[in-house]
Amino acid sequence: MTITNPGRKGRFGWHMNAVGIIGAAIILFWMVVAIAAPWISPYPVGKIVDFDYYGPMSSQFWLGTDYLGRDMLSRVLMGARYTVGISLAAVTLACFVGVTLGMIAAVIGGWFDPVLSRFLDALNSIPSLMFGLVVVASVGSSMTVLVLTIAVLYAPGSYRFARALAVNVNAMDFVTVARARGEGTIYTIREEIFPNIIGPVLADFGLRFVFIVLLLSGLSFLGLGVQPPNADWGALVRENIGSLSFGAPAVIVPSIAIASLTISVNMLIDNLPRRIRDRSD
Amino acid sequence: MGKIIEIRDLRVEAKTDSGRVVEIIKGVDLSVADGEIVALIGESGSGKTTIALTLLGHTRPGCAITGGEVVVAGRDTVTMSEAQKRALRGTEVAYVPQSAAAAFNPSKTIMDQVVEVAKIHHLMPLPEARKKAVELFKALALPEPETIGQRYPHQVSGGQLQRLSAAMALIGDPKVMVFDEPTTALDVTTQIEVLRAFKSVMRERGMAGIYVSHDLAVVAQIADRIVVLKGGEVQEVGTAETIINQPTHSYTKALIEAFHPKGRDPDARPESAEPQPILKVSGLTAGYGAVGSDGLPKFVILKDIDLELERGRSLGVIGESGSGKSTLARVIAGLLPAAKGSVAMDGVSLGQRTKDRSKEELRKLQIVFQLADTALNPNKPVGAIVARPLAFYHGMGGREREAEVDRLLDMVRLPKALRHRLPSELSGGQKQRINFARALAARPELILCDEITSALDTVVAAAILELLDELQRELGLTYMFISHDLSTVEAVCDRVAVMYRGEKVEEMPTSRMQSGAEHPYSKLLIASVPKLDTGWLDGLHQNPAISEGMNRA
Amino acid sequence: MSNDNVTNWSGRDDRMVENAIRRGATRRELLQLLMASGIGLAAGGTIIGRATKAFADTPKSGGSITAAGWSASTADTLDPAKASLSTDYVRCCAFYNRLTFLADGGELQMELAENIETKDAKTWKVTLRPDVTFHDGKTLTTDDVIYSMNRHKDESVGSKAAAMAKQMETFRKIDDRVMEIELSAPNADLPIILSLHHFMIVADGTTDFSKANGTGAFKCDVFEPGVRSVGVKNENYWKDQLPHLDSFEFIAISDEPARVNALLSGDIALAAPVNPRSIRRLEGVEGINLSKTTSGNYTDLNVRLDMNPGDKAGFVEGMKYLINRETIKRSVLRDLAVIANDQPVSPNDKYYNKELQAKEYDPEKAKSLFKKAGVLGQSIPIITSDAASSAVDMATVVQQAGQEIGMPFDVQRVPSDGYWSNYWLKAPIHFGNINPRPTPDILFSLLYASDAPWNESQYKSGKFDKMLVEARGSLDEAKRKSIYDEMQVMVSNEAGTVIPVWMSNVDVLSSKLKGLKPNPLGGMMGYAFAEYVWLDD
Amino acid sequence: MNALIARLVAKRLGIMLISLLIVAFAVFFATELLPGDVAQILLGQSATPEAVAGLRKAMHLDQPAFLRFLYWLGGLMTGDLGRSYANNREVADLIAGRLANSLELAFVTTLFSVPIALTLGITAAMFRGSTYDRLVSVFTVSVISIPEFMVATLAVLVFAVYLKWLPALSVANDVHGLGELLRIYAMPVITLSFVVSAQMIRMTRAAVIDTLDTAYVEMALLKGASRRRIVLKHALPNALGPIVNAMALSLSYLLGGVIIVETIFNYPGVAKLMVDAVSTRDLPLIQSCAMIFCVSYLLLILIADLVAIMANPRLRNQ
Repeated sequence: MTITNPGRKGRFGWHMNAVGIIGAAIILFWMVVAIAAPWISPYPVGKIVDFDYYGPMSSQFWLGTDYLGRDMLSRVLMGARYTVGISLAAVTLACFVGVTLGMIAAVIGGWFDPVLSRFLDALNSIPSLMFGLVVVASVGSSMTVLVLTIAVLYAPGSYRFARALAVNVNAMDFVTVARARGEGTIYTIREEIFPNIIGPVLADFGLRFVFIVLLLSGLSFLGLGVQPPNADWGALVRENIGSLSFGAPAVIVPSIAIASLTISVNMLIDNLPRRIRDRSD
Repeated sequence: MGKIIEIRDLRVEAKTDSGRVVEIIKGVDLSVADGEIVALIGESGSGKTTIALTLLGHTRPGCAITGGEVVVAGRDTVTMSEAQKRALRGTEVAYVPQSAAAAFNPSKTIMDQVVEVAKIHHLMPLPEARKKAVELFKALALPEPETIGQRYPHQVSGGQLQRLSAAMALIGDPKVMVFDEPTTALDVTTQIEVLRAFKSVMRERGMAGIYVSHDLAVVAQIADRIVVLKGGEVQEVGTAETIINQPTHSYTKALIEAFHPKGRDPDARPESAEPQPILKVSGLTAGYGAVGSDGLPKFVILKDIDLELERGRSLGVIGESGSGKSTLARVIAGLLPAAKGSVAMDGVSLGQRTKDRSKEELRKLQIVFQLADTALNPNKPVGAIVARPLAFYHGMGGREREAEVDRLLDMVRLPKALRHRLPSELSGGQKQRINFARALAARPELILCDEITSALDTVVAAAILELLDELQRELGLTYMFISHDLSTVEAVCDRVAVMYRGEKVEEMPTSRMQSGAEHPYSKLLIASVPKLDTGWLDGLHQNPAISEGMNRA
Repeated sequence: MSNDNVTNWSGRDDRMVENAIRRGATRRELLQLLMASGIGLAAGGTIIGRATKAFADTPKSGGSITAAGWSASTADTLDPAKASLSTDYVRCCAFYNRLTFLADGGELQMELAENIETKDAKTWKVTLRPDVTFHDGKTLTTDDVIYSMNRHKDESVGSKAAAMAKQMETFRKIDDRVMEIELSAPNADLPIILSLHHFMIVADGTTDFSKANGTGAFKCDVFEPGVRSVGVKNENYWKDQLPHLDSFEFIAISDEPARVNALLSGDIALAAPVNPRSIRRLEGVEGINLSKTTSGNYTDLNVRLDMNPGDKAGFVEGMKYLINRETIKRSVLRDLAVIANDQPVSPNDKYYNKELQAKEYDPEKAKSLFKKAGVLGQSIPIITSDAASSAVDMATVVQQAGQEIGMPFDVQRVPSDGYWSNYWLKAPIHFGNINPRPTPDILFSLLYASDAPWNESQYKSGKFDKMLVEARGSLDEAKRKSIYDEMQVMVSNEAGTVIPVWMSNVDVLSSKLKGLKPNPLGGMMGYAFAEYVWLDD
Repeated sequence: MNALIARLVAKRLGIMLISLLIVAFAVFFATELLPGDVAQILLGQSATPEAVAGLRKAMHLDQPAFLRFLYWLGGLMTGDLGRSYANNREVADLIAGRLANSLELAFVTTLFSVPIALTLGITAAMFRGSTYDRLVSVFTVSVISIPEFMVATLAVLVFAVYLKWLPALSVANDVHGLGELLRIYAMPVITLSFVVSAQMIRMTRAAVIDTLDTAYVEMALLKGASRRRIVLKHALPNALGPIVNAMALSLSYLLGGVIIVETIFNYPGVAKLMVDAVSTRDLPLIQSCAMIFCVSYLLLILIADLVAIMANPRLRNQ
């Protein structure tokens, strides 16, 4: 039974529950941190400020110090730039490419669809960390390389997802009507398909973002990543992991930072407003 | 005679997606005597299914009973515990669902599902249950009753499944049967068999039943009493006879009114000025799948179709599901290339696909789809939807386009204010009007209407048909009207073509439909449409068209 | 052996040694060849006495241990000629023997050779020990030695020591126990060269190295490249009472915390080496000892004098003032280091110039020097890599100091993989890592002479070259000392190499493991621990 | 039925071959791009140019890349994976032991994680919206959100270093008895299970919930079936397709994706072998490892499809 619900708030279905709001708030917090980091960091990120290492939390160093005696607070704040920035850039690129190709494949069909699908499937079968290792071994590690590599790794998944959605939408009568009207592929994709898959695509974007944050920390763990003295959170965990046994904040804090970001993205996705979550309702 | 069912002041609330609580059943009273069949009739959203489900102590997710009682065989299902409800279901009250195709688990055999009630409630040993099931299959006139149970749901037809679902309900010897629109999804010819089977079984066993439907004619055949519902409230109660012949409530009257089409006087139209037909389909063969060596696709849906359509006239294309009538529309619209044959408009042969046709050709021929829900992009406001063809075909922009959108909305009798709404905020009838307005925006000459009223409630559909009729007169449009519903076709078409298994078996003027059909399938199809007459079903066996047609099928 | 007529070690030979062991991987794992430096043993906070105590303990026979190095790969080999990683050396030392070896304190001792003699340092007579048998029962003869040596000269073998073996022109068999080696030119250090791990003796005719057939203390039981090697006691070993262990397993754990964890959990008895920053976890832990060796090993920051910005007067000097040696020593190396003064001769060397002070950290002076060079404020790239140990952290220390005076260095960390061939010596500013050399002559001819193969900063000085030749030819100890003193000053002030500290090597072991003595050849007792250690309950 | 499956398998195998070819081609030329010459790396810097040239010739490195690719492909067709550049041993020999280790680990992890994931996913779906469901979802979200090296390192610290219950390294040699086997595999298996099960739990729950929303499940409810029966007999068989697919995707991670776990527990599997091969530019080995990952991925997907077909009578009886 359908219940039509007038009223603008209900109409757009933007209502979100508390968990979703908390998730969004934490994400927003890290975004702000990423942008504001250079201005709010108490110390330069590479400066050795304490002769002790793996220092505890103190009024001077709120989050303790790392293995060289650098201020962890500053390093985590700056790390947000890299973790959030690289992941965001990579996921945006991956999803843009994947979704565009996915929609094109769904709409055009013919030989283009199976050929592209097979090719991307094959690409998908290469383990991502391996691929990262080979790339970094051959061209070195820089922000651009990381972003591109990760985007290449995640575009096939995004493609697969978007294609499946687009195939469903493509079968809808309004797309048929557009086709009968004589509309071109670009119009069909942009105006008829895309608005109807944007919700799930956004959710997928978020999930992929989480995977990329984790992949990035995995790559950092294996020694690839941003240039010193900067470090993304994964690299912070790695370089300080020796202090895990005595629970120094140097390793705990970046771990919590990673977890807080990924968990809140998950929280947000799981509690997205209905309007975004539903495919096309 | 005791009352097997007593519903008193039932109230049900539902929570909308945005969290708002709406009362959808507003204090309904209802009773069913032993051995009586009561029909709940009303349009979608009237609460008929919700009421029926409370008899089984069930509410759909998001709904909750907030007041009243539902006494079935002396016990109130509202206050029952989960375990008590489980014990009730299948044994005291059984349910026959709307779409048996969906209600059968695709991964289990039919027999497993039919005897499941016996298994769950430990009513009898399994072999005995199977034996009983086979007897029920026989009673319900199912073919191969001994072996049909071994099949999987997808291996039997829709009508058979619907009867099998009745068997599934009857196996526990319930005191009450709840039928939830059990024949809505079926073709008319199939509907008859199912209705007959239901009726005879119910009569034989003297069971009480609730029959939920939106179709008054169907209900008239099977129900003793009819309850008319609207907006969660009872509008009128009476015997089937009274409701049909002497409705008192205005809504009931409208329902019955909608059932009697005004009929169409072919001579009221001006004679076609042009000798040339606007659309000429010749030798059309089409289908899906890979094209074989013979130049034919793997699955041939249309075989050698010839059609002509005169300007300003309407042609109805009727047939049951799978007859190929929708495919015909798609081929004409250029959405599916034909394997053989041609489609010509105004004497000019049209390209196979939309991309082979000129914008002008595309503009002149518009198609309107069955489900307005899927035919409108849910993410675009109405104004944008209607405006697109204006921009696309006529290059209109700015204020001119706005004004034209307003004019089109007005033309389909919708308020201008609607232009900012999204499709999901409109009612079914409104959506279908927008759907039509979009086609009109192209300023077409020929509109292909593919089952455009099938998903609508009777009253709403009647209004749409009226609108189409008016527009045709005003704008001189030509319609090709595809439908499985004969009364719809009768209402708006001048001629009617009957499709059967991909072939056009007959074409005739609408006025001759009832009497002049010659092909046995046409006869069967026409005779199978239920009449608003309580004796229609019982009198059917005397109708030669039915028996002859049945034998053929 | 006649040690009295030792000729000067030629820089060319040393270059070959170094070249032989220098490959694309991290320096830390490489053999610390011919080290002449101070050795210390630190353990569990209480320290020092343990080494001597170890001597006092009576070895016990039996038991088996697992030890872990830090790197293994599918390129692991049982072929001594191809040995390149610490794991290879450990295996070679356990399964084979050399003619000679360097014992604790750098003292040369005979192993398979009973005696090595020469009159002119050109023709050498080698007498083998009698009654040495291979694992397969065959008796050791000069044929085996000649075969082993000739393999290095066979290009298809791909020996790492090929260049060094080249000077051994001919091998003459006198009888089964006596042979002669004829060099192309006199070299008094042949016995030291023969102690290289690559010159392990294999049986005549061996071509299949999937199993090891040597004369060593252990027989090879399992060999899985990149995974593990297991040796079982050679009951017929020719050395008395050795080995003590019944068997040993050697694996590699490349992940530093994992290596430390494995030691702490008791999975392994010896982990080598560990990073200074892990020391805090290990210090004071019951049952864990640390073995520390401070040597002439250093990581240096190289500024090429022939390229921008090193060619600008004042830039290099500025860098030398900008590098905070104290911070590097304390924060980066956790005091497992000694402050150095920008020249390669270690404080333990008798030629070390004690007068030459390391430059103090003085950012203001650096700033004015950079200003003078006209580079202040320019973003200058510094190439660093994990390939040179602690180079990345040192780079960040320099970068930070630069930032504070408005000198934005662009630190670029590049992969370890291929660092030595692609960046080292080539980039305008980069890091290097140099292992100890026994004499200033070698160090200078290898690293600072105008034609030095590894002239890291492209330092060119005619005066310096002349002084080098003069010192090499001089027998006057005092004069040599004064020349070397001056050369150290020249390198310290003029060359583009910034040498901040001397670094220590730390092995960690279970306190149950006894008999591990520091060895100048490197950690894990010069990779030969398996033969000498024992388990004490 | 058998004809259908045979046709599907044949089709998939064909696709697999094409995919393998694409991957082989991509990997070959990606490796070509790696800086550093194999011969040079093998011989070290002291190598004379003649020696390098000789070795290059011996290894066919002097021939055009495409020709070498064809050689390698030809070898593959005849079942010859070639010889490792790094140590001149048969690639097949090198891989065999490592692959066995990897498969063992993957197998034990599968045995452990699949039942747990299924149980948690199904029960969470059964009690949708309950506290239990929320707990499971919090658990899966946390597990998805924590990097696996954290899980692994913490596990080592707790179980090996402090409690000393389990070994810090997982060396699968000389295993005596089931107890020891369990001890050795415990930590890597737990770590990997964390990683792979979260996604499986989510997908299982979603798939079951999808089928719980169908008309036939409502029908079962209206027949008086218990919740248990509804989920196990009606929902689950129909959710099997997507569940198995999700499992295949998760499990495909267990061969190539476990590099971090292999590193931390020093477990000698194929992933580490491939990393080694990359650093030594050991092309035949890299290629073969890539092939193995690709084949295992495609095989898992194939199996998933077959299971989905077997579970669905509509497909099965077509």
